[in-house]
Amino acid sequence: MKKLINAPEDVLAESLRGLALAHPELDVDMANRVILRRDRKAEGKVALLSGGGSGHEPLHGGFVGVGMLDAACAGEVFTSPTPDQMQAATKAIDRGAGVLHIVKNYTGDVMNFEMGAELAAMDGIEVRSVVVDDDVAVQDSLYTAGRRGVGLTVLLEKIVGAAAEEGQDLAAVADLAARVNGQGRSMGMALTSCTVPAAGKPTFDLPEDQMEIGIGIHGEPGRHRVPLAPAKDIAAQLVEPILADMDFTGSPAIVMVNGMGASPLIELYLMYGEVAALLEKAGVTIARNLVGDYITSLDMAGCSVTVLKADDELIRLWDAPVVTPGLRWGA
Amino acid sequence: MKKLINAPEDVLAESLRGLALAHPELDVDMANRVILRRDRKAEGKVALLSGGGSGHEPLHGGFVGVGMLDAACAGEVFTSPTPDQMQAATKAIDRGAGVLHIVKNYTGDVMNFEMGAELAAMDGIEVRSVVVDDDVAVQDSLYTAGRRGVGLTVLLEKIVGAAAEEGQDLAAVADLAARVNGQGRSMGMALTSCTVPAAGKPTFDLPEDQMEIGIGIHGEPGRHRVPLAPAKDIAAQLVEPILADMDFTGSPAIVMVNGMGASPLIELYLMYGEVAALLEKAGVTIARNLVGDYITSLDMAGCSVTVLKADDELIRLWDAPVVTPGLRWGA
Amino acid sequence: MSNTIPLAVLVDWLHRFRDAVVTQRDWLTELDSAIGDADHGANMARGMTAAVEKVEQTAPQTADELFKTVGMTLVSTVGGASGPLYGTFFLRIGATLGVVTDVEPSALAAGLRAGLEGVVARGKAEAGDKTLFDAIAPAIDALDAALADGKSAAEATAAAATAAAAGRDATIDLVARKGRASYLGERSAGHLDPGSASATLLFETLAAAVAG
Amino acid sequence: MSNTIPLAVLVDWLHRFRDAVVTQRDWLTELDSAIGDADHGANMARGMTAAVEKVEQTAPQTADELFKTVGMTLVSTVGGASGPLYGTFFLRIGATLGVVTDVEPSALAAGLRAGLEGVVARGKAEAGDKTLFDAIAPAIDALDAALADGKSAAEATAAAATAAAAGRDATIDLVARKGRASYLGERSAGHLDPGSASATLLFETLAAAVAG
Ligand SMILES: Nc1ncnc2c1ncn2[C@@H]1O[C@H](COP(=O)(O)OP(=O)(O)O)[C@@H](O)[C@H]1O
Ligand SMILES: Nc1ncnc2c1ncn2[C@@H]1O[C@H](COP(=O)(O)OP(=O)(O)O)[C@@H](O)[C@H]1O
Ligand SMILES: [Mg+2]
Ligand SMILES: [Mg+2]
Ligand SMILES: [Mg+2]
Ligand SMILES: [Mg+2]
Repeated sequence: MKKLINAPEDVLAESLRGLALAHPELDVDMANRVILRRDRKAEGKVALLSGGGSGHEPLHGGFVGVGMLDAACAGEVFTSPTPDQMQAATKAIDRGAGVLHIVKNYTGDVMNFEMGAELAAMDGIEVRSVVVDDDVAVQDSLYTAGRRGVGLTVLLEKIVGAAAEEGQDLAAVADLAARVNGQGRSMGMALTSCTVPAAGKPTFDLPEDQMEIGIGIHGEPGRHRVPLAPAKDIAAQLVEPILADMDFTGSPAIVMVNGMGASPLIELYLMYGEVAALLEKAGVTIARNLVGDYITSLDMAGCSVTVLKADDELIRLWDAPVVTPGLRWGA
Repeated sequence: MKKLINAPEDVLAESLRGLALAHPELDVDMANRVILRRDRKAEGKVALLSGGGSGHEPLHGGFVGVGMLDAACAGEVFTSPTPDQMQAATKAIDRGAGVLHIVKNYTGDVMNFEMGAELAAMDGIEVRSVVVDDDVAVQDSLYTAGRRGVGLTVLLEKIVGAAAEEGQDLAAVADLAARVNGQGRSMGMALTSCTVPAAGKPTFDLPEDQMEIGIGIHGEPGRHRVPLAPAKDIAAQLVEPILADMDFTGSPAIVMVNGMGASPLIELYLMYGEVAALLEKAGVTIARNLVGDYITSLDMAGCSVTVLKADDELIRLWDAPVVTPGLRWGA
Repeated sequence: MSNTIPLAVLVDWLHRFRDAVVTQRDWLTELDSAIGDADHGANMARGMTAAVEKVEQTAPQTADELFKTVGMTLVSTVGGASGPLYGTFFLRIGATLGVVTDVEPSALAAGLRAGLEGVVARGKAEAGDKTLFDAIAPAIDALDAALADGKSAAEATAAAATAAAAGRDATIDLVARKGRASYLGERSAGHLDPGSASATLLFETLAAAVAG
Repeated sequence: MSNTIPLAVLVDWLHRFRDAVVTQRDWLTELDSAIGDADHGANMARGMTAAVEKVEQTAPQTADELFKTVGMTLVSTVGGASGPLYGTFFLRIGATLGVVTDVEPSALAAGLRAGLEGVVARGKAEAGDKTLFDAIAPAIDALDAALADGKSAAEATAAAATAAAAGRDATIDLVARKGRASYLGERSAGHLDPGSASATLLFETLAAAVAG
């Protein structure tokens, strides 16, 4: 295992230390592993909390700041944070207008956030939750854990963060979150496995001539292992299931080509060219885009595509100022 | 070779296509492989041109925009662009106040930019050049090619870009560039080799238990191959030669911990924690920082450290607004 | 020979379970690498190490305190799916056993049953979903049956351990419908469920502790 | 037997050089991987392919046009260190030969010497710096000596090729002082310089073209 780390068990704490040193505009509660804005929101504003296992940076801690999250709870690598972290964070950011929990749909995240919300409710704080489940690689069914929450989380945190910043109330913010979740889809692929520090070796073996299609963000193997293919074909294998799942024509779309952590920008831009061409051919109008590492899977090489069916209102919220380590514009 | 590409010979053109699609605020001249601002500078303002081999993204194309570069020439992967690219770019961005060429110190880059400047001079454009040579891994000597230009290039393009944006004249801008170059030092290391697409296999073999110290940004082997070490030791091996080369105490410093392309942010923040601790112990006051992938070496895992001795003026220029795909704040 | 289980044995159980997940940490993680995210060993080792430490610090004097301490510590140190599930499991055991120091085997069985119900309430798992349910449920069924047959606590917990292991091994052929492995669909078949493996350690160490 | 070299032979030389760098592309890149950045093969193949294409399109009728076309194309398609160096080399050859169609061997030698001076003007390389200078300089010395000895063009260019190869091989032991390999310091010793390898191909193909 080749990593810029000391002991595997210290990765999270030491990375948070660096984040805190690098970003004085953030307030990192090292005991609770919660990243907060140093300048808290004004009284009466809805606060946004997200969080999840670590290893997906900049998600979520890198999206704390004006126009996006008020706090993020950092779990161990690929392990949901715990209810008491969520309770502490919820308490710290509540400004009397309630808190929205943004949860990615994984059994662990959902259960821990549920317990965290219960604890926060006992503290007298109104909590609403949205569970993001945008990954079309996973068959949705009442009898399973459902679809995973992946790339759409980034877009949702940005858009809903803008709504909360401009003073929309908890019901409106929660409804908006549910709406965004309903209108976005993602699909990911891996060229290589990632290596969980505590495990010390790659989660799966992937031969030189193979790739995994339909991976999530936790180094879990994908739905299919297929022969390595040119970027053009990879783009098709990601875009087609997204378009098959939802109709994205007739509205402006926000599109993200996201790197899994070890794929360089030169490749991500190349992929964006392929993805944009396919979407255009399918009649999808791209209004806004993101290309880069936004929701990663440690040191995995690969990428994911997210498409969100937007409208004037969502585009307006997308364009609103955001000042976070991971996403910044307009201020 | 596992990459998100089609044919190796098309990587550059196809990546530029994606960049152009992703950033409508940029104007990508596909024939000349020049990335320009869509909204050109006002008449009478000094223009900034940089460029170099590709594979270092976001450098340089990702630093084209308000407050930074006016244009960047993209060469083939790890190969300097050609004089006619520089001539075309220089011509396109000159607003009658002259053009500063920002060149990284590599034989190829220096020679091509020299020829490019000669051609631009024949077009009647006043050109000044700064050759960045900040890499302390390389012994400086009159008889050699001298030190490489690495991480400081990013900081220099930001600071000098701000000066050009606020209307300083060519002499002032060129002097500032020389001053910044004189006050910054860098050192890099690799956990893995990168793979040049056209070569199809890693440039060097690096066993699981070894790392290279003193690498540049072209996948060239480093000065020393040493046993793999914890982040704390790696930080010391990067910081010590920098501090040995220059005294950074007594002035505010701008520090960058830069990823080589395949090292995830969780590790870079961890490294920043180690680097900041070492610098603080040595009496260096960090005023500003950057942590992330800014000048990469394709899919190499590893990082570099850059320290720039600043002052109030340089900090003011650093804080000035910048709007580029790779660096953005204040607007 | 009294059949009641003294608090010290329950404490010993927790120590043994801690030792087991620490010792089997790499194996649990390897199982989780195949169909999950390669952290189950780290999660269980971190959680049980913290739980036993907390027990040593606070030295609980009753069964409800003991299991509440373990459950709360797991909830607050593990995260992931196993944190709330194992946490709830122990919290419910504590609540069911109440303020006692010696535990009747039938009371322990009732506590474990309540723990399982807590797991189901949290995670909605059913038999055959390829989760820790598939080891715990048959283990408790076997425990109940053995006690109903008049078997000793040692015999009954040994039977529970055997049933847990059988349930664990039966997860190999299953296609997961809950937890991370469900994302793999058909590809999840052919692999042992990591949670059922740690749950089997739970019953094996219970039997060992009771046997002394 | 006339000793002058017709333009067609010079064109043939460039074709042969193109073929050689395309065929030896992987080898040149491998040499550059060891002490450089793994692109010398790609650079030379891209440049000479474009240069020969341009020559075929424009069909230059004089030596100065021919070499100017090649030099300009190399400068504008190669980049890196080799683009300006080989580009300048050919541009100077063209300027020195002038508007001729048949070239005297001594004129060719003078042209090559001027090309080398251009390389030195651009890159400041000296003997022993471990660059393409270390193949080109001895080759031209050998060419001059052979012609002074009254050798034929074929014999003299063959001697030049042999000297280039010897110069190339002698770069192995050198510690680089110019170009990328210089960053490696002592670690650059023990490896053949890629530029001296392509330069040797240049003289080997010249000899082959002249020999017919
Ligand atoms: N809904 C559920 N009900 C019961 N057990 C579950 C459920 N989801 C997952 N599990 C169990 O949790 C185990 C995984 O635990 P762990 O790896 O620690 O958490 P995570 O899946 O969050 O990484 C699985 O092997 C499975 O036995
Ligand atoms: N200053 C110089 N003078 C002469 N030749 C040089 C000089 N610098 C480099 N070279 C030659 O260029 C070769 C490398 O060419 P190439 O790999 O195409 O360019 P780059 O080094 O820019 O990647 C070296 O092997 C060396 O022979
Ligand atoms: Mg997990
Ligand atoms: Mg090169
Ligand atoms: Mg797991
Ligand atoms: Mg090279």
